[in-house]
Amino acid sequence: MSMAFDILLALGIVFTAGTALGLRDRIASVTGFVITGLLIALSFVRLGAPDVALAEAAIGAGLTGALLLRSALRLKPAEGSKSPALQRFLAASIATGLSCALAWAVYTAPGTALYPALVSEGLAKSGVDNPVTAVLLNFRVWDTLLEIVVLFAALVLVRIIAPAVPQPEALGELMLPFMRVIIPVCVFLSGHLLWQGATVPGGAFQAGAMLAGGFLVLFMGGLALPTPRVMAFGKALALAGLAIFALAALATEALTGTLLFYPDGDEKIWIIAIESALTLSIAAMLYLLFCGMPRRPAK
Amino acid sequence: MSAVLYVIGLGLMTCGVVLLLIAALGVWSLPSAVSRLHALTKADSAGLSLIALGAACVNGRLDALLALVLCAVLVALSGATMGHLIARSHVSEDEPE
Amino acid sequence: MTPDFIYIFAGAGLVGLAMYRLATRRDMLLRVLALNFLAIGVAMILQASAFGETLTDAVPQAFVLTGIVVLVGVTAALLALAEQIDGHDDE
Amino acid sequence: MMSELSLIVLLPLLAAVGAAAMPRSAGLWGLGATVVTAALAVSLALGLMNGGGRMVAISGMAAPLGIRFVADGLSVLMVLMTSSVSIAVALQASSWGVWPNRVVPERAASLRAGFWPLWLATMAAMNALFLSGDLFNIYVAFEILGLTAVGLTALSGTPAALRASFDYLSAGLVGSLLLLLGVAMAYSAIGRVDIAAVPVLSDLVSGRIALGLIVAGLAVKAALFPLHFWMPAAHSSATPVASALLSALVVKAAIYVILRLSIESGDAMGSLRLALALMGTCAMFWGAYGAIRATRLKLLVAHSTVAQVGLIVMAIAVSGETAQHAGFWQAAALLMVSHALAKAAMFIAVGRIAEELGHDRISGLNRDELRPAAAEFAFGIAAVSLIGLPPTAGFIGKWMLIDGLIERDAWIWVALVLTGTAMTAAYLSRVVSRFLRGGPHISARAEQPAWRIGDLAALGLATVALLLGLASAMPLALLEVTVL
Repeated sequence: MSMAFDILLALGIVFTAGTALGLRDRIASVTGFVITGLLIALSFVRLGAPDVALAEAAIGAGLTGALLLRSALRLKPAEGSKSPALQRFLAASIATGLSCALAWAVYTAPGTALYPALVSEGLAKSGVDNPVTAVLLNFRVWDTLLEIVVLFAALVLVRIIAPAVPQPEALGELMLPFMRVIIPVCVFLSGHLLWQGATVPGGAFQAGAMLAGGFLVLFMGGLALPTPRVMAFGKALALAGLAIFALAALATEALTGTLLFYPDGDEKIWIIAIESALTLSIAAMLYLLFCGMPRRPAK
Repeated sequence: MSAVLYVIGLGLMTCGVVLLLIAALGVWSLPSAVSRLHALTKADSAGLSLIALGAACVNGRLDALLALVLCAVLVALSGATMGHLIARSHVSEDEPE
Repeated sequence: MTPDFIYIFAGAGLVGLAMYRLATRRDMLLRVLALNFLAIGVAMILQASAFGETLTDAVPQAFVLTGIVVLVGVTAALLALAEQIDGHDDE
Repeated sequence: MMSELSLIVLLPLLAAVGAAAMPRSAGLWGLGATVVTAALAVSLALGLMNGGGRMVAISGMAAPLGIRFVADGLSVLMVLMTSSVSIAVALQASSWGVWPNRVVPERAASLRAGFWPLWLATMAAMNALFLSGDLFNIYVAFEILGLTAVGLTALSGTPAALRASFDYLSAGLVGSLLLLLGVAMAYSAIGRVDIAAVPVLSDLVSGRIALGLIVAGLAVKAALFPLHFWMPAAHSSATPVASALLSALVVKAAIYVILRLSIESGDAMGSLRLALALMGTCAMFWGAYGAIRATRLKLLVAHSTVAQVGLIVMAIAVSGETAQHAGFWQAAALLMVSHALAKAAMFIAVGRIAEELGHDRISGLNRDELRPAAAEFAFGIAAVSLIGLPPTAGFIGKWMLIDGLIERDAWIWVALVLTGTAMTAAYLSRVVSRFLRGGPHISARAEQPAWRIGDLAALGLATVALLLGLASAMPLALLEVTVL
């Protein structure tokens, strides 16, 4: 019975993706993208990866959708005429050929599972019970450090290009009571997600994305407008996360002799400390990526 | 006891799904934007709360119940507010200047 | 047929759709959208190939999570560039 | 206590955060971090010469699951190449003002505030990439490089630069996703993604598909022939300092990974090698054709990068370890280093010439009322090194390449390498001949352009490229060092 659900979900994903890419109206295609993102998050749950489903829903569908919507309203629709029929037919046949070859290649790959044994063996002394958090923040924490550098590089790039700051128009008087309920719940849930990341699905990225969502609601409601003070605070918070992570890495090498090898016994303290710093800095980075970093901040 | 709870849960969830179907039909067929919003907000608040309550009954554990109730309340709240905001932007557009 | 094969085909379908749209449309927003679909299609393939009856392998989950966070950074940069390019056109 | 391996990546990273936090003193952060990183690179190389290759497991995790720093001869030579080019570029970039309290024109201040965080993050990412022994880690380092390189291109802010950066970022993203797809295929084929598993990977069919996808992604990022469409526009519209970094260093990261995969996979990748060799050859001809037709100096140098990338990738593809002959991949590594030094010197020199003349049209190069400046002299030496005339390191690289090919009596490839060299000489002599304007008609009152830091940087790099040929025993000895 569950296979019928999977087939239906897979067809739904491909169908909404096709419509999202095919529509002329930009807002509709961005909405199609968000819906596909949420369906893909559901498929990750079916594939037994709840952490990734949380991240895909919060970041992949939520924040990327907000970014796309902001730009869809401001970009001029290109007067792109339909490309010639022959080119479209050629592109379609090559694309279907490649994707079928890809599906066949992955389908026939032997797929020997090597990592689960290693992860479960190292899980005991990794300080956390959730294997994904153990991999992200202990076994392969070097990847996570470089990933935060990617967000830092994106931030510096957006600061150089300095696109115009989005101006939220007044949303009426209902926003204030709505924010009064949503913002505290959002902060509470983000902290809960961060803390439970050690044992059950959750963690720094999902919590950071939820906090960034809260900041965006404040921004829409007109409370967190990018004034110079807010931007300075946001930039300091964003840079502090990466600085703390790099200094913690050097500190672990000073204490234990190998880079990012947490001193025995208090791995959990190190991981929770790094994760909370990351949550705040990821939230600030995603807020700044949404609002752009103006050289001449909005009055 | 848990069998009765299970049946009630299933019943609630089917009602919720039926309500969602009707709302989807409404969104598809109703002409103007505001009337479509009417259908949408019903789906959000009523349909989803029924499904959440049904799932809570089927599941039976207390912490799952709390999480599902919180989820239903949040979706209902944001659904109503978004419906209001979209209606506000449509009304200001359609008003003859 | 365990669920992972179904989602491998869905992921490959997304990759195909994205490549088709990248090849045929020059509008910047749609190219960013197609790149996002391409990335999330690859993420689905990676996640589906990590599916196991008993437990899903944790390491590819970390890979996909890193890929999603990297993707939002690159998308924000692409959109900032697109807005600045459009902004210059009318000056 | 603190091994150079982790410091050489984390120090530029912390300096990048510092430079982003304090834009006014970004110059100080940048110069300090560049010098310290160069010192660390030299001490790492010396440690390697007498101590042998080193392998450090990060966060104490064993091979397949954990990531390892693999510091063998090739990666340390690449780190040395990066730090030597970075010193020259830091000198040139310090012309935008270093001391925080000195008032600097608004444009130079914004260039300085933008350049240093990007450049330090690029240096950290390149060092992390060269030293990393894990394919997914290399993918994340490539994402950083993609973003910072686009930042460097968009630094000049002109509409052409912005459009070129958008195409560069989307092409870079497609390349990275092909790389990620290759990593996903490698995972589904053998369940592990570290570079040590490449020999196992190259025996399986799906393993070969994975390697093919990875090399395809790298070809996009290295601007190899059919996939190079985004590169000339990006490299010619960026500021001279930025295009020096883009052409000399950022492109090298992708070529390094292709070289690493070719060494690890031995001769199992026959068909892929042939495809790479053909793409390299077409790149040589296409780049030379573009360079000969170029009207602007920057476009000529950018097209010459396409040609040189083609030559190096062809050298890598042809020089793999075949069963009966030991591989002569050292020639390709030496060609990479000499191209990096010469191309960076050339782009800095072009920047200086454009400053002096006010334009960079090739036709208007030989104006009468200007004596040849030091920058043109540096351009000449860099051209000699790029063509590969003795005694430059380029000559040693090409000599080893042709010697190995003759030993394997692959005469077609010898002919192709020689024609490539001839074409390089053709399009570079177009420019150098205009510099040597000949004595009599320079007017009496022609004044000598003043010396700038940029001339020093360009001359320094060009002479290092020249002297590296004479002292080529050192890099070759370094290349022999492998991890035991």
